[in-house]
Amino acid sequence: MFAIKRLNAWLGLAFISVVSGSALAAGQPINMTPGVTDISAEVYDMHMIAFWLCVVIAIIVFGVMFYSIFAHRKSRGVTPATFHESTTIEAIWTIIPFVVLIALSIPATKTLIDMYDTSDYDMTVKITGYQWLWHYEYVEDGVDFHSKLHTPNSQINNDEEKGENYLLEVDNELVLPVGKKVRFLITSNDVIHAWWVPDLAVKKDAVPGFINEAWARANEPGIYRGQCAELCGRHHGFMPVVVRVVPEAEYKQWVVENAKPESATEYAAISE
Amino acid sequence: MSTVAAGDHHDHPESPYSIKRWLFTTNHKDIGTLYLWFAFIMFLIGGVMALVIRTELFQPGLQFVDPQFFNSMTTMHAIMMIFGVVMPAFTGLANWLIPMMIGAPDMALPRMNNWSFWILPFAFAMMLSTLFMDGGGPAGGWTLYPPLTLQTGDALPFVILSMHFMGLSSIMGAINVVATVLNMRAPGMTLMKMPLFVWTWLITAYLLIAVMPVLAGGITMLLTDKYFGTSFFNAAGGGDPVMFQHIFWFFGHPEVYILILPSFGVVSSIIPTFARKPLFGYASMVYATGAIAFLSFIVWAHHMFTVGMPLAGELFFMFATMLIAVPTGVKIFNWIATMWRGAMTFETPMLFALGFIVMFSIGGFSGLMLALAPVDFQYHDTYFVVAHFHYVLVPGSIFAIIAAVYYWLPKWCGNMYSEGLGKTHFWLSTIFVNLTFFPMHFVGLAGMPRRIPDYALQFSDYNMMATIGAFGFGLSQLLFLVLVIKAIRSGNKATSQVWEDAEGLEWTLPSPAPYHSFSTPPAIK
Amino acid sequence: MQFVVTPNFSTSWKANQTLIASLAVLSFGMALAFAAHGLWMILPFVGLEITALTAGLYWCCLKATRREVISIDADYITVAVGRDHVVQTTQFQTAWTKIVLKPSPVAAHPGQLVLRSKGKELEVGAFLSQDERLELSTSIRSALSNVVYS
Amino acid sequence: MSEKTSKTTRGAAKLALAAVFMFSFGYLLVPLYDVFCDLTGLRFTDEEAVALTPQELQEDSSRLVTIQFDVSMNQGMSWQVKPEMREMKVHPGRVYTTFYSARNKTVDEMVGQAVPSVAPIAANKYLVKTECFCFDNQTIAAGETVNMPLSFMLNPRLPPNVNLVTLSYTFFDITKNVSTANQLDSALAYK
Repeated sequence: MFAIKRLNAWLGLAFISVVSGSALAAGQPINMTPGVTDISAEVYDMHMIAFWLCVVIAIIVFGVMFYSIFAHRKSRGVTPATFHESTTIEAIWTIIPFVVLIALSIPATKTLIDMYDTSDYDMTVKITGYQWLWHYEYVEDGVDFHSKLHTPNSQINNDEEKGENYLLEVDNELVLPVGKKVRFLITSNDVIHAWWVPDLAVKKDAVPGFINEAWARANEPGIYRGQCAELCGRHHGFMPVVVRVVPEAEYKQWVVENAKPESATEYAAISE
Repeated sequence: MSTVAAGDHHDHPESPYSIKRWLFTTNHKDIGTLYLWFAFIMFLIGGVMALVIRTELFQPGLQFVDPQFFNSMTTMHAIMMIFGVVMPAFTGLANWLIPMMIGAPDMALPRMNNWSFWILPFAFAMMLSTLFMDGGGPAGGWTLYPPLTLQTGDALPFVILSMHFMGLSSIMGAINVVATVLNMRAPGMTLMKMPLFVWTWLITAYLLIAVMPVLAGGITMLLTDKYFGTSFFNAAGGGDPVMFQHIFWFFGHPEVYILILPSFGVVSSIIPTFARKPLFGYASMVYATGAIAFLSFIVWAHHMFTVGMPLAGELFFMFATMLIAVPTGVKIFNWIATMWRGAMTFETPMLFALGFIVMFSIGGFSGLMLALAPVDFQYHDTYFVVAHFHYVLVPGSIFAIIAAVYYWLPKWCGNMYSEGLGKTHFWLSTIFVNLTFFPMHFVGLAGMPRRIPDYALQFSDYNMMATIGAFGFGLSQLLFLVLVIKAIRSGNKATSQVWEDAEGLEWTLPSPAPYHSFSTPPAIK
Repeated sequence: MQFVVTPNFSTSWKANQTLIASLAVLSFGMALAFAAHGLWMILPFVGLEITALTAGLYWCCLKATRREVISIDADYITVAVGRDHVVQTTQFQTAWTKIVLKPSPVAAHPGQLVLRSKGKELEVGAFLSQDERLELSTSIRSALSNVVYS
Repeated sequence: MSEKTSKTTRGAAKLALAAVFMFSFGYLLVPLYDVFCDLTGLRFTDEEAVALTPQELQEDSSRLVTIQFDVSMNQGMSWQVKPEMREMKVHPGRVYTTFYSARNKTVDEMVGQAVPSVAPIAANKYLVKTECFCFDNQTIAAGETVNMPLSFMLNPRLPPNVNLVTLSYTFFDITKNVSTANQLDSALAYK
């Protein structure tokens, strides 16, 4: 009996160290990216506000609870009180959360309205999800291509050392000009997929027979990686999205190199 | 006209341990026991599936299973845990406790009670058998979104039929609870005097009856779309695949409250006992439960923020979802106010109830974050969501069920469990459950989608942690099994009161509780 | 001497009807809304379910209004069983009748309370709890012992 | 004993009756719903919802909205379809006509069904198609090219912040469904 008691005390300690330790142990990313668009920065800020709000509430609520656990335990010889309701205090802790929620929903509403505003765009890219790759079509610039996983099978099957961008690399990257408002039209050829690039804060479902809209304006050149975010079958985990944002001149050059002559360009994405 | 066995719930079992007793029993305690053991067995099977998932995710790269089988495991794990573990476990608790708590001799519809249990093993046998079929088991996620689900092979009709059976079973259980609570309360047991467990279950039963036909209709339409040429969810014929998601989540969101409301009832019973103080704000607890149930009907589309809804829709569902935090907060505050200035002791049920409050709140916090539609675009379908719903379901519902078992076990079997082992079980479970699910917040925020068998290298450390935690949590539950069996077979005899100062009619019965419980004081003139 | 034995019934059929109505309005409302979008297949399931709920609650109420009236006089013990009207009557000669509390074959299982006369048995108060059964048996026994035979 | 048996039979009959009743009630709900709709007029489709009053037909020549035409092929659909024009600038309240051309590249006759979708979602109910190849399925012989007309109008009530509307068609291959349906029809017609 004594041994079990001691064991339990140790387990309690271990719990605390595991929780605090696990957050610090690994040097890998543990938070959302602020991204490279104005919207993604707003989203990140809102995420952090919500997070810290939760932390503050947690400290207050659990603080009271743990104080109570410490101070009002029977082994200290306390006699229990008998109160069991108080309309005032119950009204207070109904109203305060309500007010906090309203405060939280105001910036959220503002950002959401911005996300839905696709007007004044500079260019359109139509994205079509396939099992299991993406097809991109630059509507105005007449470029279109498929983009699929470029990681070799030998890496996936552990026969070879995994590369730095394991599972997040594609054969043809989506090239976009920096600072331009790009409108995405998203649909699917077969099942539902979702096109997601965390750095652009864009995630939208690709639904067969329906067209969805989203937009992004990247502020910095760079390579931004994402993945399909809706279960779409066997290789759902193997259809990454890679976006390369380049200066406008470089983008124009890229279009010239990759545009197909008008006669060969079909507006329709032709399924293979 | 010799003997007349008038009450139909009065079949006398031939012998206490025959198989016939368990097959034909109409006694609420037997059926409660069957439900609880069934739930535990399913918990082990569903747990093994979770371990298959975690094993594959231990390291990046494909190591053990085929991606299709992996998807099948995620799908089945969810269905098993929801319909096979949490719901039957709560129905089992309802069977055991509701009659004892309201002073009824048995459930109102004892024969239906028997059917509603015995449907389950068949339903799950059918579900599991699909793993051996051509094309494998269902692999489109438990949400069954078309068109992906329609790519399932021969398994589809079997899966849908088995889900119909699960739904049928829970509807029958719910009708039984409603009938019992409404009609069989002892004199003086008014609605506002019922223990909160009974209240939460009554509301849960109401939700179940309201939404189960929606699921039934939805999955039947999937079936006709695949085999009978209808186009409910097929755009080519004028249908809309997104409508299935609306149907599914119209069922699915109330369903998640079905999975948590009875836990609120359990915790509301345990905290006052070990704080030696009456529950704070009984009435507001009842109203909060009602409010949560009501809100659960108008928030479903928050599961589908990325699907492409009109702006007004997104805003409506965002506000409605955030509102849920208010009644949920009221509940947490009430529990803490119950503890405040009490005289607390920390027996195992109390530890699990305290663990519930803290960790369920963590799940609630991430839920509040998920409610913010623009931010949800970043969270949706990532491990952040996985962390969120596991926090409310594992250290939420499952901890509450375990707490309930510890709390009422002495009443059920007449023996005390080993307190030391119980506490060990608590600490091991708590450590490992956090080790499993806390890192999932990190990988989710860092960009790891859910339902993938392989992942990029920056997610590897936390996945490894989660896998270790999952194995630890799974093994800790075997300790629970040992402990329960030990308590049933031996252990110190429990008094009828069991816990000092526990309130409720069930504690006035002897331990173990007699086969038919209670007084329905008759009108004898 | 008369005993009216009845099960406990905590609500009324009316209250049950209210609950059914509230669920029916909710469920049919939802199903109709879906049907308006062409997804009519939820409707039949709602119909089936509300029917089942009604049937279950109705049966419960029926069962709960059952009555057993045990009348004892110097010549006969009459047990009348029924709901609104008597469905079944059994008579025993008072002088030859005993009230017996039979123990259950299974531990912790309630026994049966029977009136036994010349090898005939009739169970009464099957829906009672063990405590009440005991109480009823004591009352009947004392009633029987107080009978003044003519 | 015989009394008991007849009682059991009657009980079983009652149960069977109840089951029949439940089933037929459930089954009847669907036609009953139709009656309900006819009586209350509550059922509406998208077309009816935006039925135009004569006043709305007034052209709003002060406003120009860009309409973008797009097309996708669903799984297994191997037609080559393209809109005549990628985009048009239109005045709300006026009917415009354009067409899509479709070529069946295969060696078999195929039946296709075009399904329209509009972005942004808010514009969906304001885009009125007066004539569209999506109203019916389209049969195209092997190797043939056909021009499919489309007449549409934007409802002048289109929210003022919408100045770009994308009309996207997805083509589905329904050859198989149609032939199955035809077979069924002819099989039934014989009887």
